[in-house]
Amino acid sequence: MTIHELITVILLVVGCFFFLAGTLGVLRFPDLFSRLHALTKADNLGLGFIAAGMAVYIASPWAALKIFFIWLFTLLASSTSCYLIARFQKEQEQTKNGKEGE
Amino acid sequence: METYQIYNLTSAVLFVIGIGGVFAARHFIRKIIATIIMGGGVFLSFVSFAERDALTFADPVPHALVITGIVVAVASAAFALALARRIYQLTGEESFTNDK
Amino acid sequence: METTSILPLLILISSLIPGTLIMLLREDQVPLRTFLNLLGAVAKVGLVGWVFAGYMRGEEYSFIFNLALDLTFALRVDQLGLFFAALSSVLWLVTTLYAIGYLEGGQHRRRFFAFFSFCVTASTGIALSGNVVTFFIFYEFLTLSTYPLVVHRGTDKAVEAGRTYLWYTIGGGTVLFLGVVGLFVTAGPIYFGQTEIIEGLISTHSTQLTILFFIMLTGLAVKAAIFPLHGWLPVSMVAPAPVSALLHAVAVVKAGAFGIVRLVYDVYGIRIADQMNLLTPLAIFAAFTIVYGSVRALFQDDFKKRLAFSTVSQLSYIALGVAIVGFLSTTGAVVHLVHQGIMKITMFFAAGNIAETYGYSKISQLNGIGRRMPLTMGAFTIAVFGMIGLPPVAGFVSKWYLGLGAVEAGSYWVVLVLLASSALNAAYFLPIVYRAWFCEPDQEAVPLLSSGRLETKALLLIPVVVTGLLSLAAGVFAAVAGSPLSIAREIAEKLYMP
Amino acid sequence: MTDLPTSPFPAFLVGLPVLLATLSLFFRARGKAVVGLAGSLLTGVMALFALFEVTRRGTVIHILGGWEPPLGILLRMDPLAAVFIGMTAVVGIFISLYAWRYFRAQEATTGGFPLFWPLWLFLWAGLNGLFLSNDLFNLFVTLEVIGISAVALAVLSGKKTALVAGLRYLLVAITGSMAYLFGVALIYGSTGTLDLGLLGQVLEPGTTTTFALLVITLGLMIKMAGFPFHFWLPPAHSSALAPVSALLSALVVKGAFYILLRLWMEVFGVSLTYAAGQLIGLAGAIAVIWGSWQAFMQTSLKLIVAHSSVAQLGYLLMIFPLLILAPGVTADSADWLSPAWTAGVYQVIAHAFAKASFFLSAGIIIMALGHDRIESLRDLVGHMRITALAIAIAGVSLIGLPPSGGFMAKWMLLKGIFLSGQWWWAPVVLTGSLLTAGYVFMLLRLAFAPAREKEAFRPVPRSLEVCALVLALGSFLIVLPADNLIQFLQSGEVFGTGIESIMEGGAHGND
Amino acid sequence: MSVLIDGLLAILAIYLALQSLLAPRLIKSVFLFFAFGLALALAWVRLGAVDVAITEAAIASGFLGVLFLDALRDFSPAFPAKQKNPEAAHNVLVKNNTKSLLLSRIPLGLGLGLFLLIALEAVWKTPEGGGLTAAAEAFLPESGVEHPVTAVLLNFRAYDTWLEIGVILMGLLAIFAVGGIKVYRKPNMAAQDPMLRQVIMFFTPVLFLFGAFLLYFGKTGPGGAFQAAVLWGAIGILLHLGGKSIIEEIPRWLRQLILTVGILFFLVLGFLFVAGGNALFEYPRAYAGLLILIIETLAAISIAAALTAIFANLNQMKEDPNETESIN
Repeated sequence: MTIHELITVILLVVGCFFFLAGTLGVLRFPDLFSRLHALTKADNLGLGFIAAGMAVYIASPWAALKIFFIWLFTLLASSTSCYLIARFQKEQEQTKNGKEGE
Repeated sequence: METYQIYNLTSAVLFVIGIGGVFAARHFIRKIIATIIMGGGVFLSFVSFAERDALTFADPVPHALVITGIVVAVASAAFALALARRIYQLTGEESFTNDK
Repeated sequence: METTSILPLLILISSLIPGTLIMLLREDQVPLRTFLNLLGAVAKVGLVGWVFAGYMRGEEYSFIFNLALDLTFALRVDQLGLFFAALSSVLWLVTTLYAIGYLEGGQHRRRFFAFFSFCVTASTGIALSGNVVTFFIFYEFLTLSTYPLVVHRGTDKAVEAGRTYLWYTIGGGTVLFLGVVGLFVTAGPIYFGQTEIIEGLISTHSTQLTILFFIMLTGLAVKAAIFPLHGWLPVSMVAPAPVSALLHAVAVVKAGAFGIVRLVYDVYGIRIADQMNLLTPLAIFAAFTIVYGSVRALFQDDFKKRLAFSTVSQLSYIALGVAIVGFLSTTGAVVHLVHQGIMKITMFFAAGNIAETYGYSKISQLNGIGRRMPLTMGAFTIAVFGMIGLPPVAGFVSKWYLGLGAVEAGSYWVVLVLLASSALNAAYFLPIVYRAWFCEPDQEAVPLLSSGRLETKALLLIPVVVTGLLSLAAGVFAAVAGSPLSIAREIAEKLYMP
Repeated sequence: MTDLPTSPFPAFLVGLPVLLATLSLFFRARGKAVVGLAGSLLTGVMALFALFEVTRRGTVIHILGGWEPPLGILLRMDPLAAVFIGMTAVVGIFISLYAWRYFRAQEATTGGFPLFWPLWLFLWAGLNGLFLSNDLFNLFVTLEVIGISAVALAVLSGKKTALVAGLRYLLVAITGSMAYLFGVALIYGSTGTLDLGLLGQVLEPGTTTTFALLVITLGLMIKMAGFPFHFWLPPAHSSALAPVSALLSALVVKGAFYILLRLWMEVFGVSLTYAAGQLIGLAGAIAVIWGSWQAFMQTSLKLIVAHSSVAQLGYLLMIFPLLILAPGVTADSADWLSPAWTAGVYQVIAHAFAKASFFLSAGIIIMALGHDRIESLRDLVGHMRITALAIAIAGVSLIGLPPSGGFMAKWMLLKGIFLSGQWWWAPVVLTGSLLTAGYVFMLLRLAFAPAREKEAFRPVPRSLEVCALVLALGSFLIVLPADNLIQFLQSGEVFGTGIESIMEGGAHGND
Repeated sequence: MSVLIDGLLAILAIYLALQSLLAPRLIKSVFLFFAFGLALALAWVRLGAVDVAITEAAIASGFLGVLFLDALRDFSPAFPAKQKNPEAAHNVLVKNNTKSLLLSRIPLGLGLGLFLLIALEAVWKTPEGGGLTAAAEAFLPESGVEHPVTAVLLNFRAYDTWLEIGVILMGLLAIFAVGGIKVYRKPNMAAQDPMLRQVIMFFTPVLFLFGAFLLYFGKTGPGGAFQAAVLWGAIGILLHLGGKSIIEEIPRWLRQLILTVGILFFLVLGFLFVAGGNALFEYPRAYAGLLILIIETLAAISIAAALTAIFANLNQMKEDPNETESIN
């Protein structure tokens, strides 16, 4: 096992750990907001580690750049959706208390 | 077992699940999803044959057929969805009321 | 085959075109409509006469048009067909006159006369069709064109009767269709007279041919009102008198009877039919119907209903004659085709006249009617004598030949049936005659029609007198060449002495 | 196959309606209708020219993109396709004329349904494409074009019943297409070609082929509302607008039948079994009886007509058992096949004319009365005699009384039944006729009956009535060229080499 | 190892398919359906069908998933559009669970099971037909493109593809025929929400560029008109969701032109070839590559517009009734 592969494995294992943690959070946390919290933060971090692991494994600057962009876009997408879902939930709670949504 | 055979068998299973869903599911949305699952099964069958018949590259004809098929299926599904939503908005019904 | 001629087609067109034109006219264009009607009727009689003359000279007429592949539309003139065509066309002329008078001022006359013309087109088409398929086409066309006539009055009763009529006739037509296709597939396109085709197949396809015979017979028996398929006939009495007259004397019932004649003589051939024992069941049913119809007629008080059951009974004479093998009975059957037509139409005209003039439709109301309407009742009486079989009226001739034929064939039970029927005929007709002439009128009757010096409208009176005289003449001059009997004899001769 | 003469007509038959449909999108309501009507007439006339071309030159082909099968797609216009295209053209032209006047008359209240026109032109393109197609997958695409446009037309009225029926129709149509496509996938997997002509030569019998036949047949039966998949048809057809109902029942369901006929005769000859034929025939027989009976029990005109479609489509299914003789049975006549399938074609044409006329008449009645409950048809003869006449004529053709097109169809069907020795189908045909007579004359009886109370018949444009009448007459007039038509159909080796295996089955008995 | 991965993937796909039909809550169904689409996309990749994978992920899972999610606004109990028919609601929420589904549908289940067995045997025993790989390979140099799938889509079987573009347009027309679906949505969301605005502003050019890349790359590798169209369509959807957008400011004729230019150009070009004595879609060999690129670009534009319009029609704002007449 080369040093390359070793680093890759370590990065992947760390990534998987964060994913596991995130998933556990989604399953175990009590309400939507904390679940979102677990999902976005932990999962994005996990994905970052896995992306890094892949980049190391392939060991090509272009591929690394592409992988980085993939991670970046996922980050953007998940944070946006997190934001929207949270807002949706908040609005819904407000409507529940106040007027009926049409 | 070859790769293509796994997916080929899967295609039959998905197809049957889809048929069952179309007839057995009640909610409009589920029925529509079932048609897409059916389609997925069919397309999987095509593509698995493409993989089986690969030479320097996989058989491109089934790939093209499947791309066409997916687009057609999505157009139908979008239309069905529009109908379902319209029905719901007009009547509040989410399933065929006299469904067997 | 023979030289193609447009003449048979012209005979059909002479009523089809007036009918179509009448359909396109407006309701109030009475003179034009009457003119068209009469023009067509006269033209038809003339054309039939012309063709008849030509045929006598030995000319042959046929019109053949290929519908699809082996499906051929064929019109051909032969003696039997001409015989029936002549009957139809002459009686149509007479009935048209009668109908013009009868329906004067009525509603939907455009529709009536149009379909009336179609009906006769179908009837002559049946007469002149050269093969089984053409026969079937006109047979169904007849059903369709008579339906609007049956429901003409538009009352609920009429519409109901129309429904019964349709169920029977469409059902019969459908069964016939099955038989016709089956025959077509088994034996190919059979032209009437080509009995050798069946003869050639008899050894290999005996079962099929037997089944097909009975299928077709069932289909035809509906229109020929043979028990138990007669139910539509009494019910459709709700139609106006000219329709009843035409339906029951010529067009519909005769189409069935004529079809049976064609089936036995010109498709299967009398020899084969006899050989395959196809005729015994027909004879039994016909004989039963004769008695059954008469018995039922006894108990009817409605004038037209009694006539209708009488028709049921009388029609089966034809079937019975066909079912008995022999020259004489065949002659009787064929001649009865005409004789019964003339006599029965006379009776219906008379019934219509009485109903129209005095509003009587029950026999119990007819006391003394003979004094008020002597000509009408005179003609009626002649017809009654004919029906019973008293010489010298037409009916006697047919019964005589039928009886002789039965004796010739050794079927003595048929003679018994004929005698019983005659007795029953007398039992249900003579009381009418008696009431009409010898009973005092119950009350002072006021004519509904103002008819001047005549007992009723001239247009109603003339037809009944004419047909009455015709039925007398057919009997009196039976021996003269050109009489119905002489022609029937010729037809029978051709069948038995080739 | 590719040595046949080429012609540009097939390309235009599909392209032109699409072009016109697309162009009509640039116009607003009235303009859409103008372009749409002009496009319909243009397409129809061109289709008739194409039909003429085929009668003159025989089967013509168009090799799309210049790529020959199996890699490319080939459009083939043989006599069978030409007849279907011609039928679509004639029926389509009259329905278009009717639709133009019909929508104009209600423009003020409904907006005139401008979307009808592009959708109808797309539908027409799909139909032409389907009839011309010689490629299994391309057939799927045309089926979908037809399916989507047909459902879209069916829901055009926007009424609740139409929407619900439309959704059911759409889901069923997708299911049918997908089942069909699954069969196509298996066929492609086992042969490596999609071209019908080639498949007729290379397809081998086996489990896969049999299964493909099964799913393809089931899928197409779903699409043509064959029993027991008929449930979607009556609500969908009866709730649509009148011209749409006419299109749906006269033309759309025939597309699936066309493919089924093509595939059975041309491709699957090797793996047809007697039992399969009998089963599909049984489905047809049940449809005939059940559909007619249901039609008889309905109380609204459009439902009667729609249920009648189920029955009439049953007749189409009944030709399939006649193609396969019982094991050990040899046919009396060497040519027992052609009466059967030409009966199917004739039934398609006769039904198209008669049913289109029926639905158009129903539309007129709805326009006049505001509804189509049949008890209000009393004294129809007095108020609208042309419509009454159209109903009568179309009805007579549906029953199959001579000398109508329906009669010719039944004649040939019965002939096929007797020639193949499967006499047990004959009573079904006749019972169906009788039941049809039952509901047709139920209508006519009412039409002749005197009005109980004054029904308010609003005046209706005469041209609408004439359209219905012309189509009804058409169902009779098609008898006149019957001889030429049948010879034409049999002239062009319509089913390629595939039919030979069916013929062999007849000669040796099937195993 | 590879069999294991494929097997697991297959089982996952089947599980997701089943669960998306059986899940008691609709929202769960839709999300599982999303996941099913992604599992299928992975399967495509495993089978070497990258084009199909992109299409699946983009259209079947992505676009359709968005439509489904949007539909949940209607059906989800959280946003009752109208007083619900209590029985219908009962059907959906209570009756439609696994148990009653299985119990009430034993005959159906048996039938399907039998059917499945036959189907499995049929696919298992499929003889090797050989496919058309060799033919495609042989003619690829003449097609004008280097990627075989693109060659099939836009040259060998261009007719299918053309019809397919027509189907999308027709799907849009069909949705017009149904009538727009109006949902509650805050007007001018993007203007009020800085976060959304930033996201839209960032993604619009990125998506555009990426779409263009896919389109151009389709000539040599996986990618092409449909994939690009979905990305561009996503721009439209984003702009639409963002509130009052530039879409409504485009003149009507231009909107129609954008919607139809793909199919029209394709067809008119085809007709020109026919007029020149060739067959429909028979490109002159020398210009095939260029023509295909133009056709793909225009088709992508039209499809993107159609997808946007489909979404926009299913997501019309309630406050502003004028918008229902957006494209008619």
